[in-house]
Order: sequence, then structure tokens, then C-alpha cells
Amino acid sequence: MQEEFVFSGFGGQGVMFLGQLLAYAAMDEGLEVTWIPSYGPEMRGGTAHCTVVIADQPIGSPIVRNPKTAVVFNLPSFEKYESLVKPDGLIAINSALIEDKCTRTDINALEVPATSLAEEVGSVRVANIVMLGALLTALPVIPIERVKAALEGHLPKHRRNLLEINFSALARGAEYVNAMG
Amino acid sequence: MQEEFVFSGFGGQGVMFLGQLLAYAAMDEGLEVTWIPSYGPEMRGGTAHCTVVIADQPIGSPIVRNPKTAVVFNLPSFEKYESLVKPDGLIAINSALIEDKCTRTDINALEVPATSLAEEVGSVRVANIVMLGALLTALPVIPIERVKAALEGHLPKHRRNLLEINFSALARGAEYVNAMG
Amino acid sequence: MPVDKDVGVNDTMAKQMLKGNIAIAEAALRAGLEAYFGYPITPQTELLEHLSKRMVDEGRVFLQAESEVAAINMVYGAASTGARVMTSSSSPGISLMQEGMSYIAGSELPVVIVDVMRGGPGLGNILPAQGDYFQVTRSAGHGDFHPIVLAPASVQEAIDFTVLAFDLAEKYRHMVIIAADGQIGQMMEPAELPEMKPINKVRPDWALTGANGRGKRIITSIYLSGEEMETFNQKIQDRLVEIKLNEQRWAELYTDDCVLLVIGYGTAGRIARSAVEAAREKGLKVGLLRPQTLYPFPDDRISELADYTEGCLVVEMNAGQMVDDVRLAVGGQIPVSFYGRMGGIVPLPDEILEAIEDTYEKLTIHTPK
Amino acid sequence: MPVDKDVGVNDTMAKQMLKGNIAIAEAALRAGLEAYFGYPITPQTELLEHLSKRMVDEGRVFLQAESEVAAINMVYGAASTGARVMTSSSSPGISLMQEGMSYIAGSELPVVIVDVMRGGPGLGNILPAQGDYFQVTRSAGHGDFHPIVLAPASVQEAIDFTVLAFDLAEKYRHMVIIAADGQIGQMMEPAELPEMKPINKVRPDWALTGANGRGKRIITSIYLSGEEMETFNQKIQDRLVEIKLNEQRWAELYTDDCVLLVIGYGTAGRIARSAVEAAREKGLKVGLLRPQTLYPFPDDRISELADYTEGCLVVEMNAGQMVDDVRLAVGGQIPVSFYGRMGGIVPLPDEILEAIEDTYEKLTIHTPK
Amino acid sequence: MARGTIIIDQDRCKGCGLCPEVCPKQIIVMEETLLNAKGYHPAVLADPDGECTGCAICAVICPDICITVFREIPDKKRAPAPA
Amino acid sequence: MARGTIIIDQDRCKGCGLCPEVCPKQIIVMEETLLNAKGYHPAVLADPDGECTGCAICAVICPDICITVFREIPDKKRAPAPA
Amino acid sequence: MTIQAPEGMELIYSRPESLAEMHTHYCPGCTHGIAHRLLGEALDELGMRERTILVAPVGCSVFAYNYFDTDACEAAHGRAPAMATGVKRTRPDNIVVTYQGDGDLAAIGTAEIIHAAARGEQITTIFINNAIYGMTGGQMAPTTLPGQKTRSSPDGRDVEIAGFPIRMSEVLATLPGAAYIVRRSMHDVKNIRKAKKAIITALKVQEAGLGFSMVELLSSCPTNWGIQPNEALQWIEEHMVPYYPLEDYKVIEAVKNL
Amino acid sequence: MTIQAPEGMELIYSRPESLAEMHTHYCPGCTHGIAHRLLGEALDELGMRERTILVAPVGCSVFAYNYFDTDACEAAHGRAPAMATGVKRTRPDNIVVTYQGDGDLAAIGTAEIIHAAARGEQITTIFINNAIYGMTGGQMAPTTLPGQKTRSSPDGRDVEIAGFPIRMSEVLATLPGAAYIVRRSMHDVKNIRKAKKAIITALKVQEAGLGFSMVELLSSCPTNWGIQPNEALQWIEEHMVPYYPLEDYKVIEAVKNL
Ligand SMILES: Cc1ncc(C[n+]2csc(CCOP(=O)(O)OP(=O)(O)O)c2C)c(N)n1
Ligand SMILES: Cc1ncc(C[n+]2csc(CCOP(=O)(O)OP(=O)(O)O)c2C)c(N)n1
Ligand code: SF4
Ligand code: SF4
Ligand code: SF4
Ligand code: SF4
Ligand code: SF4
Ligand code: SF4
Ligand SMILES: [Mg+2]
Ligand SMILES: [Mg+2]
Repeated sequence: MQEEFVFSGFGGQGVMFLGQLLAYAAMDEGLEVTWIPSYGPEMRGGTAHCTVVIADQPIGSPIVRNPKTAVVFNLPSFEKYESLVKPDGLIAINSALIEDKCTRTDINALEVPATSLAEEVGSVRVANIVMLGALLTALPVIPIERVKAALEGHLPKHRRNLLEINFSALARGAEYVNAMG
Repeated sequence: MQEEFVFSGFGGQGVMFLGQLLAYAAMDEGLEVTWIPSYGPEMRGGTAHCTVVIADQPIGSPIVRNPKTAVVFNLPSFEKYESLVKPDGLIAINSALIEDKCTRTDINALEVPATSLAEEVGSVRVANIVMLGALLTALPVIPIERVKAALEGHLPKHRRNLLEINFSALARGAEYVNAMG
Repeated sequence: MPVDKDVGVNDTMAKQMLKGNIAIAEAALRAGLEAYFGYPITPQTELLEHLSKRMVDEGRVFLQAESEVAAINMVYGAASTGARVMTSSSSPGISLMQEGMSYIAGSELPVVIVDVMRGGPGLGNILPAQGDYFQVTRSAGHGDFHPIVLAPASVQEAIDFTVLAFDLAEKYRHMVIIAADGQIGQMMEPAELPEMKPINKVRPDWALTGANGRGKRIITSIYLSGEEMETFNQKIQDRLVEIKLNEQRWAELYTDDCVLLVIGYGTAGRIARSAVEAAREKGLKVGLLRPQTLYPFPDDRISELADYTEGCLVVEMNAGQMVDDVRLAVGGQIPVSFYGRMGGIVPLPDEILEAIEDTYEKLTIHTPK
Repeated sequence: MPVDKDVGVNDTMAKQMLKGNIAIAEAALRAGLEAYFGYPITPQTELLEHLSKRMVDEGRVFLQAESEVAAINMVYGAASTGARVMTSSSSPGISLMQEGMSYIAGSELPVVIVDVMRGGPGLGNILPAQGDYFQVTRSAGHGDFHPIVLAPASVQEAIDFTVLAFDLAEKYRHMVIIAADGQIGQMMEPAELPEMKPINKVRPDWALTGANGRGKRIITSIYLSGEEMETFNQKIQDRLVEIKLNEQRWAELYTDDCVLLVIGYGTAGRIARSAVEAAREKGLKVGLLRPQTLYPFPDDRISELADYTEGCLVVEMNAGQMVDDVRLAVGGQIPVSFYGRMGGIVPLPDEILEAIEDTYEKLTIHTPK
Repeated sequence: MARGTIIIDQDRCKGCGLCPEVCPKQIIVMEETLLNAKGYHPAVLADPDGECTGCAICAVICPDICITVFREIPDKKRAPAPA
Repeated sequence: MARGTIIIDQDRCKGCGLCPEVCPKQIIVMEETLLNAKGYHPAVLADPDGECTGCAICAVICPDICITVFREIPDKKRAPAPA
Repeated sequence: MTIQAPEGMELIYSRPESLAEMHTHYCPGCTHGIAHRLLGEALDELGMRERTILVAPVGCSVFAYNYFDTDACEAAHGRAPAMATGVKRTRPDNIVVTYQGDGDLAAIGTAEIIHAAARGEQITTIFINNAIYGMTGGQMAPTTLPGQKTRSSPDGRDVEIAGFPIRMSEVLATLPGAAYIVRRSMHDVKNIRKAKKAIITALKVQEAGLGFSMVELLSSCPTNWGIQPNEALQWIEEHMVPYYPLEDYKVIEAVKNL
Repeated sequence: MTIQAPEGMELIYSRPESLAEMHTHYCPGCTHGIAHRLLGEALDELGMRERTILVAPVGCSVFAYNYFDTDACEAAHGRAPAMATGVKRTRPDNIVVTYQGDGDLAAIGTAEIIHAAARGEQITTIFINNAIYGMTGGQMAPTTLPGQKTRSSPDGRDVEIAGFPIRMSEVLATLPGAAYIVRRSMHDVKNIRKAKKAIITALKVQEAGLGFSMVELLSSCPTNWGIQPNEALQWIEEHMVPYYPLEDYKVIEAVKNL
């Protein structure tokens, strides 16, 4: 088993943390996992992305040119990764910010208005967590409970107060996908 | 044909210029020639030496561990080179400053009180030139006239006034050796 | 260019997700690092940042120098007092350290230097590369010497090699370079850290501590006379021979029956592993040798394997540097091919697989003859 | 340590006794050197001193920089404007220039750098050495590149190679290093200087001169994206292939019938010549190949000679560096022996002769089998 | 005071919020509902009453040279109307 | 003024000529007839009249630490003569 | 992109010609952008664009060579003054400007800037002091204030360990070759205008061959300071200006007559 | 070598214990020797020999490590302050002294000395300013006087090309971390005595942990200046002292209470 995820969005949309969270959860699940970031020249703004590979075998490359799954939070990311996803792969789209639709027919598209759903649970800043809830519901490689545990374990101390809203965000994302049927 | 000379003395005794002068003369004579210096850590004082190789074939090494001829102006140089001269070689000794005698029987020693003879012609500073006059008389590899021409050609402009005394020094050295018989 | 700001370390020795740079920093600290001097440069900076907090908290020496030139000379000074000392940088910074490194070699001081290589030449970019293989293995400064060079391929190995680096440095009074690349520095993986060690207060008998009730000690790299300098050089060369004898390290896979031997180190070696696995799945008899020491290069094992292997494929993230060492090791016995990506591009398993297939095909065409 | 103070140069083009350092300086000037930046270091200093007078007298640019780091970056700036520019130094100073040299390589600028090598590592001593062969040929800075490296063996060759260096640098937009050693720098020999050339006022079409009535020009070594950086690296590699094809230079002697081929460059090569002559006199079939370009290394000729020679003896003033290039060139065809002196000791003809005899004997023992 | 106006380049704007702070007329607002291609909410001129004086203070503070400033041509400067 | 004397280490002396210049009594001379092992004409004390005061000025200027300075032990300091 | 003036209006302000149209990669509200604009305007006003050769540093402004519409080169970290020296000595009729950050100029490049100033090198330096290493993600600079938290002084700069910040204008003003050394700030409109005047003077100093000229500009780094752009400007005023006074540190007589 | 006191005499002056017996390689009359003696005497008087770690430079004084009877190391050219920093930080209880020439400290090592001073590094620097590169045979230093002929300014230092000489004490005095910065000279007995006092104060500053201390000493290089040793001392007085005033450039309050 080897799963590959690219998370991509503007700096500040929390894609790095999102990837790390998934990585923590995978580690706790006893799997091999790698996380690796990549940035543009901008310090803030610009597009950043990270890649997470999860496997039950030692992982060779932590970088993948054609990921199985891409999770995109803004238009430039969508434009970049739509064509790169492996056939039969998945592209998860933050449809609150990306109006374009996926035109490829050989991959699955998961549209989640993550930013709007996050606003619903209380803060646009948890759009990334909403998306993770949605993603792991559509593609259940890791139990969402693991992510919750990882949040508990790895959220920096001064952010512990945000635990509850993160849990709600996970739930909202899951719920959204479940509701889609 | 290959002749090798080491000139050695305290800094300030003019051994470097002496070697260069011989080299110029050899070049003018149409021979192959190399000159190479060597210094101790001292800027002034300490012992300095240079090596001149003259040949009618391209010269491989400008450095010789065992020179055919050593010309020594002070005691440390004498002590260093006495043992290094090739068998059948020559050691020319400034006997005005070096009281020790050459103890090797397989080489020739030429004792020239160069400093005293130089004083006679007007300046201790031309002791080096006296020695060259003596050396080229004992070992006539280059005509002394060539050295005179080289002096004319290569003495820096502001030292031209010293031409005469240098000529006298050459002559005095030659005379001394001739007088020895 | 931004760095991740939230990657900490737990006190625990259990497995945790660790970024390579931070893993090296923490491992060095736990190995008893007494002093660190460095200068920020991507993709190595988190290493310095981590130590800026941890060293101070542990009451040890951390100083951000005014430049890499200053940093390596501070290391030189601290090492002269017998302290466990380290610096880290990336390619351009390592270039600036060349003179200081040569002095350290000339003074026989045990220091550890981390080079998280990036794309070059010049300012280049901040992507992972191995373009400085020659610089670290051949001429880490002027004069006749070679540092010991360790090349980790995972975060765990980065940790283990950091601990090893100090031990080797002190065992041989020799410089050790950990040659990682931007990928090792930037990626996170689960790994285990070593136990915390206090700093070693006992000073070796050459260390500068003040000539208190004993004769004076001198640390210098000058040997004015050629004879003395040659004797010293010979001492270094003898030590290098000893190091070559004892310290060649590598990992290997499927080498018992391989027709084609793939050789790669660090990130390239790790990725080659996936390609080799894939090739085996396709039924190709391919093996892997991943040098863990770039100096001493695992010549002996490679030359041994060359006896019953038909060809070599070297994979590097550069224009072909280690491939010279492989050629020297096999000494013309078997053909050596090369697959490289440059400029910060990390080769992917499928590209390497393709290179393997290409090479393999040519080999098996040749074999029947 | 003192330097000779009375060695001048005559206007004449006839043969004159010239010190290597001064010969290089004067040759560069006559070749149209427009700007020189440098820093004093023995055994190279006379080069700088000579230019401090001559360049100013000719109304050209001479500046003693505050360090070698500054000097190479001044060279970088001057080269960016398309000026013929040079710097010179010796081993420790060249180490300090590594970063700047890498930037110059990354910006494809034609510059000439003179390295008058001395004993190392560290401060070492000021005697002639070849311990920086790897540094100049393999990794003159971080990243994937090689300068062109010329190794003169006489004062005349130092002059000729200086003129050649500028031509090659400009032909290929590539860095050229003149790798001399303390002996070449310090010795005097009769030699002829080239004719005086004025500086070339015509600027190449990439030079910075102000965007006056044309689009702007940029000199940089940054390629943020891996793809662009790789393309650039490939461009360098392609150029190196071209250089390898066109510019391998060497001198040879008695190679038509030699059983043993002696290989040495610069001072070591020159001295080996005497030893080879002596060996011939003793009836040994010995030949000599003296690489004049260390990069590109004369691989092709050496591999050709390996076809009808039974062994190689490499002579260097170091612990064995070029010997790797020879091994790579002969690719295991014939045995390669090594004779080296280190630490500033220059081997003498009789030592080399002994090494030749030793090697020769072993060869002829082996030959009958 | 002279009447003026500004044009803010919405694509260049990085939504830093400096120009609204300095405008003496407080007629620049950050448009939270817009998101430009770079992902920022750009500044827009909200000057229904034509208060802008063309003082260019906003342009002086803008780090991204997004703002072009115009001012009414004073009468004396206007070309005499043909005929 | 107290009477004193100096000892000049002839082997160390480099004949720089600074001490003769500074000695207030002008009792140090450069000995042109001597040549030490390093090739220098060393300085010597020429103090037939015992003029040296032991002021140590010569020692202060000497770059080569050749000069050791002594001064007569003042009466008060002398150990009481036994008996 | 030319913008059409609305009916009856005339253009008062638009992008200077010396700046390329390209968007910058700077963070929102970063005053590097303001400094670029000021230098661009100054070059425009003095008609120097076509003669200028810019030397960009390593730092956030590494791509300055893209943003100016002049000839430009990119120096190694800290070595811009040396590179500029090489440029100026071989192109004495060009206007040569280095643009450098505080890590670049006050840390690794200390020797090069001091010696350029000491030599009276005929170049102009725009020195962006933002009290931090911006590009590498916010480490302590030699100019970081006491107590200021950065990624490499996480508990605040401890002067016992790292010493007090260096005031480069004051240091450089001690050198005879320096003709014009002033410090300005970009924290408000008034100061930005003063900054531009200083840049114009500095360029005129070079033009007149009076010696080395430098304008130090207090600048913000909202990203690495971890605050909003407008708060960052306030922080400059409240914390930086007191430690780095906005003064003329050296103005030789001849400059006053320009 | 112990010298027997003549009958009835007591020893007034002899070689300080902190200096080794070894002869130096310095030229006749070179004031490097005086500076060594002064530092040796100061260490003796303060009883610091057994705690001292000397950092020797590259320059004529490269072998200083041989001449002092203390632990010592040899820095790369110009990097003595960095090396000393590494030593001091790991051996805070030792007395760490760098001994540096003007090429070493004011040219290649500019950044290192400035930052050591800025950090208030607890080290003491003895700075030998002889207006020339002695060891390499007499090239122009950053401190070479205008018009002074050297091997690399054969027609005299041209300030149009090479700029004016740098006054390092004045530069370093601008830095907050510097506690004690003074310039002294060795051209006569009176000044030599003052120099020694300054060295003692500088070492006490280090002992007391007050910050960076430096004594600049105007020094002679008869060999490369091409004059006799006594003329060289005169030359210092007549030419160097006017350009390099013998003053206290920085003496923080706490130093006065030492
Ligand atoms: C030799 C070298 N060392 C370190 C770096 C990494 N580096 C890039 S920019 C920078 C500091 C930038 O800070 P500053 O000069 O203050 O500019 P800012 O980004 O704040 O504008 C550093 C250390 C490098 N590129 N080269
Ligand atoms: C990196 C490097 N560059 C240059 C040199 C050559 N070098 C040795 S000493 C010296 C200058 C010495 O001058 P200074 O510091 O003034 O000391 P002095 O000899 O005058 O006492 C130089 C340039 C060197 N050893 N290393
Ligand atoms: S020009 Fe003046 S009034 Fe108009 S928007 Fe800008 S700041 Fe406000
Ligand atoms: S100042 Fe410029 S970038 Fe910032 S909000 Fe206003 S227009 Fe946008
Ligand atoms: S001690 Fe005084 S009086 Fe005696 S020799 Fe020395 S300087 Fe002269
Ligand atoms: S000062 Fe010292 S070295 Fe000079 S002459 Fe006097 S004793 Fe000799
Ligand atoms: S990191 Fe700081 S200095 Fe760099 S662009 Fe962003 S705000 Fe500006
Ligand atoms: S060269 Fe000058 S500084 Fe060096 S020892 Fe001789 S006189 Fe002293
Ligand atoms: Mg900054
Ligand atoms: Mg000096």
C-alpha cells in the first residue's frame, strides 16, 4: 500500500500543518510516512505545497511527480495539479474559492466548500481541517479518530484552546461528504 | 654541460643579486639558465640562498639537493652546504667572515676573504661581486666580460653610479685567485 | 523563503515525526554538543534555529556568527579547547568555509560540519542537490586532505550519523562532514532520537586550557620546513589509510545475485531503492549499494561486487561526480553507466527504473558474447 | 617572508630573465588586461606588485582588495561589464575565493585566476606544491562545474598560457585557472614576452554597460525552478564536453616506443623530463607525457598511449591527486604507479629516476607472463 | 482643494491595508469580498462624494505601486477651447 | 643616583642600535668588530666610569629582550651584615 | 500598462519608468516595495535609468534585478560593495547602486561595505535595515533590537550572548572616504518623502564623484515580525527609531553645495 | 637562562616569565619585539600566564605562539577574533588575547574584529599598526599613509585609487560592546611605558568581564619602510602619530573604576 497526497494553497491557508497532521496520524497508525514541503520565493502569499506519502513499506521518494491525491485550496494550485494527478486518482477542491471545475474524466473530483463550511463552524482558519475531514471520509486511509488524537498530541500548547473548533471542523467536513452520499 | 651553483649568506649580503647576475651573464652567453631563491622566515637577517643552474640543454630541476658548487658568505651557510656539495665539487668560502676550514677532501675549497677585499676596493657591499670575480676565475664557465656586460645591462638605473666599483670588485676577486696561482 | 515554524521535538526517545534538520540538531545536542556556531542559510536554517533555543536552555554555547567564515573559525577556536563543536551550512556557505576547514585539517582538530546541499553553482536555488560531492570528498579546502564524509538517506540515519560523526571525529582527530541534501534537511519522517548525554568535561591532552602547572600547548597548521610539512602530510595520509581500512560503510540490497548493481547515496540512493524494488518485481536481477561513507568510499565492497556483477548504474543528483569513485573502484572490470538529475531536481523512482531497464538491456545484450 | 626587490622587466620583446610571477603579470598586461584585483600572498605577491605599477602607468585598473573574498567579487563585478579581468593568489586565498568562483561560473563570466600553489593544508608553508589539484580541477566552489585549468612548467609557458587563458575564457565564456606552483612563480628563466595589446573597448553583447537605448541586461546565477537550473547546468555540461573535445593540451617525449609512460604536470612534469632523459641514457624505454591542461585532462591521448604502453608512473607534488585522472583515463588497461612528494618538497630528478627504475623493473618482470 | 481620483491596480494589490490607513479622506477600503489572482483582498476606492483630492498620499505609502493618481486639470492649465 | 649595570645578551642582540640611542648616559655602543652567530654586530656596555644608573631605559626600548638590568642594593634594603 | 487619464484629469503619479512592470514577490505591506519605488523615482528624476547598473544582494531583495528596468547583476551574499567596485572601476561613467539588507551589509558583508566606504568608492548604497534576516525566515540580524524575538533568538536577543545591535551609519561615518551617510525611515508618508530626497542626494554625490554615499532606510518585515503591515510601521517608529536615530551622520562640505 | 646578579646588585629587569626564551625571527629593531615584551610583562604582573590562551595571527607575528610561554593557537589570516570567540566561549575562565597586524585586523579581518567588538566579546586584542603588510614583503595596508610608498603603491598611496587610511580604533569605538579602546605608540620610552599601562588595563577589563578591549600600538617596520630602526621610530612620531592620534577612544565608566 502506498498513498500519496499533495496539499497546495496560498501561504497562510494552513496546507503545511494539514500535511503534518495527516503524517502524525499515519505514524500513530504504525505506518511509514514522509512529509516534505515546497515553497515559492515568496515569504507570505504565493503558493506553497507539501507532499505526504503513506505506505506500509519503507518509502523511497517523499516527492511524487504524479500524486494519487491532490488537495487544492486555491486556483493556481488547482491549475497546477489538475493535470498531474494519477489516472484514477482524486482531486479535492476547495470549491468556496475555486470556481473552475475539474475537466478530467479519468480522475475523481471532490468539491468541498471548505472555507464556507469553516466559517460555519466558527473560523475560516480551519478550512484546512474541514478539508481533511472530508478527504478522509471520501478516502478512508486513516481513521479520523487518529487525526483527532494527533491534534491533541501535536497542536502547540498555546493553541490548545482551538482543539474544539478543530474537532468540529473535522466533523463538518466528514458530514459534508457523507451528506453527498 | 650542466653547472649548478648555490649562493648562500645572511640577508643583505647580496647573494640573490649575485645569482641573478650570473644568470643574466649565462643567458647572454646563449645558455639555458634558471635562478631560484629560498628564504627563511626572517624578513631581514637570517640566511637566504639562491640556486643557479646553467646548461646547454633544457633544465629540468632548478633546485639541486647536491650542487656542484656552493658559494658561502657566512658560517651557517658554510655549515649547511659543506656536506652537500657533490664530490669533486667546489665550495667557495668568504674567509673574511668564516674562520672554519673545509674538512672534506673530496671537494675543492676556494677561500676568498671577499669582505676584506671589498673593503679594499671601497665598500664591503661589493663582497658578493668580489666573490663572483674569484669564482669565475677558478671555474671559468662564463667569461667575466659577460658579467660586466650583464652589470651594465641590469644594474637598476639609480645604481649606475656603482658600476665602476663593481668592475673593480670583479677584477679584485679575479686577481686574488690568479695570485693564488 | 519560508520555513516551517511549528516543528518541535518531544523529550521522549520514542519515535516521533522529525524534520531532518531538527533531527540532526537535536541528535548533536543529545550527543553532548558543547558549542555550536553557524549562520542561517536555506535549506539548513532550522538546524541553527533549533539549537538557538535548545543550547541556550541547556546552558551550552550557541552563537550565530556574522558569516560562515567567522563561524568556521569560531569552530576552529572552540575545537582547539577540546570542546565538541559543530557548524552547519549549505553549499555557498560551505564554499566560504574552505579556508577554515583546511586550517582545521592542518591542526588535526575533531569537528563536525553539516552540509545540507542545494542546487548550484552560484546562488543557484534551494532545492536538494548533490552537486558538491567533489567539494566535500576531494578538496574541502586547499592541501592534501580528505574529511570523513557521511551521507544519510533518511531522518533516522541523519540522527545516527550525527552521533557517529562525533565519535569518528574524536577517534581520529579528524574532520567529519555530514553531507545531506535539501530533501533530508526538509523532510519529516518518524525517527528515534538518542538518549541525552551531558557534555564531556574531560579535555584531551592536546587541548588549550591554559598552561597551568604543565608545559604550554600549541595548535597550529604551520610547518615551515618542507621536511616537517611532509612528515605531517604523511601522518594525515597514514591516518586516511587507517580510516579507509576501518570506516567504509554502506547499505546493500539484493546483491547476492545481481546482474546490475545500482549505486547511489543519500536521497538519490534512497529513491533508487524504490526503483530497484520495482525492477525486481519486473524480474530484473538488480541490486543496490548505497554508500553511507562517501569518504572513505566503499571501494573494497564495490570492487568485490564487480567480480560477479555485469554492470553498474550510478545515480546522483548532479552531473556525475561519485561515478568517478565507482569507476576507480571497479577499475575497468565492468561498464559503469550514469543517471543524473541536476539543478535541484530529485530523480523519481520511475525515471531511475527506466535508466535501470535501459542499462540492463544493454548488459544482457553484451552478456551472451 | 621576503621577496626579491630588483626584478624588473624591459620593454623589449627579446628574451630576458624573468621571474614567473612577473612574467605572468606582464603577459596579462600585454594581452590587454583591463582590470586586476588581488590581495598579497606568498609565493604570488610579485605578480600583484608588478601590476600595481604597470597597470596604473598604463591607465588601467589596479586595486588591492581588502581580502581574497573581496578580490574575487570585484573580479565578478568587473567581468560583468565585459572587461578582461584577472586575479591571483595562492592556496589559502584560493580557498577563500570558492564561493565567488562558483558565482562566476554560475553567471558564465570569462575570468582568469592565477593560483601559485604552496604547501598545505592550513597555513602550511610557502614552498611549491601541487596539493590543490583537486580543488582547481574538481570543485572550484560548490555546484557542478569545472574551470579550464592550465599548468605551465616553465616561465615561457607561464607567459604563453596567460595569453591563452584570456582567449579560452572569452571563447567559452568560462573561467580559466592558471595553476602554477611556487617554483614557477619564484624562478627566473629566459623568456619572451608577447607584444603589447591595447585593451579591447568593444563589449560583448551580454555585458552590463547601462540599458541605454536597448533592453536591460542581467548577470545572475539564480535559477529558482529546478527545471531552469537543470537546463542551465546542462548548458555548462555541454560546454564542458565541447571544451574536452577541443582543448586537451599536453607535451610528450619519447612516446613512440615507451614501455613505461611517466606523467607529471607543471614543476613535477618538468623535473620528470630530466629523469626520463636519464632513464633513456640508461637504456630504459621510458616516455613522458606532461598535461598542460589539467581540465580538460588529456584523457584521450593517455588512453591511446595505454594501448601500447605497459605501465604508467605518475609524479606529483602531493599525496596523489592527478593519479586518479590517469587511472580514469587508462581505465584499468595498464598498472598505474605513483611517486609523490608533499609539503612543499620538490622531487629531484634522481628520486624520480629511482621511481622509474623501480616501476620499470616490476613491469618487465610482469611482461613475460 | 483640487478634485482628484485614483486607480488601484487590483491585480498588483496585495491587500496590505496601508493605503486606507493614510488616506486623509478615508475613502479607500479593503474589499473583503474580492479575491485577486494572487489570493489577496484588494483595496478599492470608495469615493461616492468625490472627496479625493489627488494628494497622492496613498501612492506614497503603497509598497506595490498599485496606485495611479490623477487630479483635475486646473483652469489656467487647460488649453483654450477651440473657438 | 643609584649605581647600576646591565648585561647584554650578545647572542640575542640584533644590533638594531636602539639602546645606544636612548641611554641617557650614552654608555652603550655598537660593537662593529664583533659578529654574533646571527650575523649581527651586537651592542655592548662601555661603562668604564660606572656611570650606569640602572634606569632600565635601554631595556625598555630593546625589542629583543637582550638586556638584563641590575642596580646596587640600597643600604636600607641590604640584609644587616652578620656581626 | 498605460492607464488612460479620466476626462479632464491629468496624471499626478504613476509607476516610475526605472521600475519594470513585473509584480514583486515581497510580502504584503513590506517596505522593500517602497524603497524600490523611491529608488526608481529618484533615478527617473535624475534621468539616470539608462546609465545605472544595479547590484542586487542576497536577501529578500535578491530579485531586485528583475524589478528595476536597468542593467543589473546579483552579488554573492554581502559582497555587493565589492562587486559594485569591480563594476564602477571598469565603468566609471555608469551610476552604480547597491541595494542591501542588514544581514547582507551589517553581518557577512561588513568588511566589504567598510572598505568600499574607506576607499571612497564612487557608488551609492541603499541599506534596508529591517532588524531581521527576512529571506531565510526571520533570524536575528546584527541590527535586531535587544529583547527582540526572532527565529534564532526565540527568547529575545540576549545582549549578554549576542551583544548590542550595530549602528552601521554611525560606523561608516567614521571613514574618511564616506561623503554622504544618512539614516531615514519608511514608517510614514513624511519620512518616506525625506527618504526619497536623501536617495536623490546620494545619487548626486556619486554623479559629482564626491565619494561613497549611503542611505540607510528603516524598513519593516511584517511577516517575520509576526504583525500586520500597519502595526509594523508603528513598530519601526516606536522601537527602531529610538535606537536608530534618523540623522545625517556624514555630509561633507561639497555635498551641501550640490 | 638565568643571569647571576653581580655582587651587591639586585635584579631590576629581565625577561618576563610569560615569554619563552626562544629568539624571535623579527628584523633588527622591529617593535613587534617590544609589543611582545609588553604583553609578556603585563601577563606576568597580573599573574595571568597560566590562564592565558593566545591567538596568533597571520603576519610577521605568526610565530607569536612560539614566543609566549602560554597556551596558544594560530588563526587564519584575519580570523583571530573569531577563533578567540570560539576559545573564550568554551573557556570563559581563561584570558584570551589576540595579537594582530594591520593587514590582518584592518583588511581581511575587518568583519571579525567589528563583530567581536559589537558582541562585547570578552577578549583583548593587541593591534600592531605598522602601516604595512610586513610579512609578505611590504605591500600597502589599509593603514598605509597617503603618499607612503610600498611594494604595491610604488608611487605612494594614491587616495584617489586606494582611499584614505582607516583608523580602526575610531571605528571600533562606535560599537556598544567595546569597553576599552585606546591607541598608544612604541616610538619612545615614555610611550612604551604608556602602552604597557594600557595593555594592563585592557587585560583587567577582560578579567572583570566588562566587554571587548583593544590596545592599538603604532609600530615600526624598518625593513619594509626601508629605513634604520631609529629612523623608523622617528617616522612613527612624525608621520603616524599625527594621522593616528594617541588617545583613549572608548573607556566605559566601569573601566575607570578598575
Ligand atoms: C554565503 C551565504 N550565506 C547565507 C545565505 C542565506 N541567506 C540568504 S538571504 C540571507 C539574509 C538576508 O537578510 P537581510 O540581508 O537582512 O535581507 P532581508 O531578507 O531582511 O531583506 C541569508 C543569510 C546565502 N545565500 N549565502
Ligand atoms: C588568506 C590569506 N591571504 C593572504 C595571506 C598572506 N599574508 C600573510 S601575512 C599577510 C599580511 C600581514 O600584514 P599585517 O597583518 O599588517 O602584519 P605584519 O606582518 O605587518 O605584522 C598576508 C597578506 C595569507 N597567509 N592568507
Ligand atoms: S489621492 Fe489622497 S485623497 Fe485621494 S485616495 Fe489617495 S490619499 Fe486619499
Ligand atoms: S497600499 Fe497598495 S498593496 Fe497595500 S492595500 Fe493599498 S493598494 Fe493594495
Ligand atoms: S640602565 Fe640606563 S644608564 Fe644603564 S645602560 Fe641602560 S639606559 Fe644606560
Ligand atoms: S636594543 Fe637590544 S637588540 Fe637592539 S642593539 Fe640594543 S641590545 Fe641589541
Ligand atoms: S520576509 Fe519580510 S522583508 Fe522579506 S518580503 Fe516578507 S516582509 Fe519583506
Ligand atoms: S618585516 Fe617589518 S614588521 Fe616584519 S619583522 Fe621585519 S621589521 Fe618587523
Ligand atoms: Mg534584513
Ligand atoms: Mg602590518
